[in-house]
Amino acid sequence: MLSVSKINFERYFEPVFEPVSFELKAGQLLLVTGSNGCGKTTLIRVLADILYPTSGEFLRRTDSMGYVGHYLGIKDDLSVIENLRFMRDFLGTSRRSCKDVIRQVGLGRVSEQLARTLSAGQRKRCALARLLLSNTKLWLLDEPYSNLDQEGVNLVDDMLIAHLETGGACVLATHGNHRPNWAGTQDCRLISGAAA
Amino acid sequence: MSHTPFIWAAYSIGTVVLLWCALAPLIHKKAVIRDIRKLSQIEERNRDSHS
Amino acid sequence: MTPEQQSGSMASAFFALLRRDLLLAFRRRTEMLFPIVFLLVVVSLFPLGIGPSPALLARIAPGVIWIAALLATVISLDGLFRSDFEDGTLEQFVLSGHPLTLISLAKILAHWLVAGLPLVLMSPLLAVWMNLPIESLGVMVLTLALGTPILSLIGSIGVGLTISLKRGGQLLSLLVFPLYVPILIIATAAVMAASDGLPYTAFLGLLVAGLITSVTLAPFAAAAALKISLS
Amino acid sequence: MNTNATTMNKDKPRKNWLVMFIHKMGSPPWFYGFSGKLIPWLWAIFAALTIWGLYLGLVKAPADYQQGESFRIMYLHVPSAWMSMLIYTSMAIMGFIALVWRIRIMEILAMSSAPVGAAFTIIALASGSLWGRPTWGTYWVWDARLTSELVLLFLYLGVIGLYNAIDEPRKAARAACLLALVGAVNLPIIHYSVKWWNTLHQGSSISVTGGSNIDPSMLWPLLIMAFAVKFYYGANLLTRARVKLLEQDKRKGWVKKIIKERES
Repeated sequence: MLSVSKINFERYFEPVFEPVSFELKAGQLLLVTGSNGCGKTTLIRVLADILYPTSGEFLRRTDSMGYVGHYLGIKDDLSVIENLRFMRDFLGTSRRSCKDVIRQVGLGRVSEQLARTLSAGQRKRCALARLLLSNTKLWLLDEPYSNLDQEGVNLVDDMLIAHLETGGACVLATHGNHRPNWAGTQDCRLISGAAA
Repeated sequence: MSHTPFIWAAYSIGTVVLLWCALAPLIHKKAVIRDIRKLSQIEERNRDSHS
Repeated sequence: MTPEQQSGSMASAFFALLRRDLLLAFRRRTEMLFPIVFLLVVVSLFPLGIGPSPALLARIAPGVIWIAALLATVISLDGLFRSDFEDGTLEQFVLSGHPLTLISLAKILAHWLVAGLPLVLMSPLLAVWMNLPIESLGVMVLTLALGTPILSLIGSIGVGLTISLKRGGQLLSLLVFPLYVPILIIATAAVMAASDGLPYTAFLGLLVAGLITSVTLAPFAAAAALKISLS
Repeated sequence: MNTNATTMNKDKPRKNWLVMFIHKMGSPPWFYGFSGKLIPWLWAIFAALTIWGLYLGLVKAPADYQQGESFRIMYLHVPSAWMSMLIYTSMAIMGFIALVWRIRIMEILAMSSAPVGAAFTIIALASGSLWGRPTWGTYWVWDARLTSELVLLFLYLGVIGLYNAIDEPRKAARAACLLALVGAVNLPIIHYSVKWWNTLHQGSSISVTGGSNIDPSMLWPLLIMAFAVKFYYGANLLTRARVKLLEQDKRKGWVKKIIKERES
């Protein structure tokens, strides 16, 4: 699904992290950990094809990727359901209805409200609903647990395990202690490039 | 009206601009080299204090 | 996925994005009025600044209206990609697998419908203010209808390049105004030719050629610029 | 970290010789050393040609029967105007290579070209308006050449401005290279539309270049000067590129080695 060799990214002519190599197969989870500023977000953005790696190469990468980053990509002036309907029409890959995924992430009561009225946690849930809607094979999640209550954390874990059980894969970056309970988990501890 | 002052003015402007354009990177280079020296001094000091 | 299906989904993505951008513009409809009001104010300053002589105003009318349209376009351009860039929607677009070129084109079209078309519709009023001969009114509107999309298309490249800067707006005008020079020259020449009773169809042909060229090239450059700005 | 030993695909597609050469040039120590040896020669050739050209143009050539002495500004104005266009073209070509193959040295070269090109544009504008004063009686006329030089200056300022506005140097260079490329596509259109605009509004009949039948005694110094400034560009470009390379790689080993060698 995703296989990279000695991927590195430089900013201001300094490597952000030590070169990374891994191979991720269907049903596997890659847990990217490391202290603040070690380049977790940068790595995820490189994997997402938003950034171009300075050195190293992709040996394999699926086209079907879903991404939840720090900036969630939710329009304030649209309601939750409008946001999701747009993404459904735009992506054209969805197999589920918008109402269905909204119910799953627990936003049923606010689905008609403008996104600007939502709390940070609710916005995160809205982004997760879009991820479910996208029907992608590889998920790239950057700090998915932030801003979420315990119920929300469980929601992410349930989503993730269902995704991995059905042959999906996921790269998950987190600085916290919580880790999803999944047997096929690889660990990738990022080392800051400046420290080396 | 004599044309000579205009010729002189044009060539002096040309000389000044080209000279400045040629010297600017050299001045900048001095600053860069000073910067690099400072950087390696700091590195050496760090190495000494660690050992 | 067969190629046919893919192109089908690309078309639906294009229209979904177009519809969303128009809806977003409608939700913020007072902001839509700013460029139009700006255009009216700028043009009305000219008679105040140089005197109300009808002959003089008629002479400078094409240039004044076109320059005001350039300025109005540039101030509206900053909104073209700004919100999608800042709230992370653009990253989602990159991940969607749809070409960024197509996405840029949809957004440029939406921008023109919201910011460019009203300028075209406003121009007869301006022409009356500036005492433009009635025979050249139609040509004026036509040049704006053909020219403002080019302004949006070329401008989108500049916006793509400056979007990652906090205060990109000021730099934007420096980047795009030199590129607007040919359009300004051709469009005003067409209107002046019409005022003088000379043939002007060749000028309009040049504008059409410019429009076709910029529709085919500018979205690619804008997409490349956005990709650089995201890094 | 789980490092699955992924076997790298050894037989990559072979690149053509030009790309290979550029990649070799892209090795910073090699480029630094090679250009360091080249620069003095370029300066020497520039100096020799300039002295020869100016001697022929300012001392030997007779005064023009139509324009008097002021035509001598041509030996500065015309080569500068040609250079300003040439440097923009070369910047755009290097920018294109930099964007497509992501070669850092090309980004550096393209970005080092911009100030040199802007300098030549300023000289062309200043000398053109100083030529205009005795000829037309005013310092500025919206003549086709001066107007397109002015637009060209704005294009240069845009590239330099964008490069300086973005913090991350590689990103800044890529953005400015793209802008240079867009400008280069537009440049011929701007040039011809300005020329045509000028005839449309009945511009001046004489321009700095004068008629088509220039006397050989006037043509030779012009060609020599036009040739000389190319060496100025080469020398100045390489000097600027070297400094930029040094600055960007200041933490790298090869730079420290060079600085150490300079000290001893």
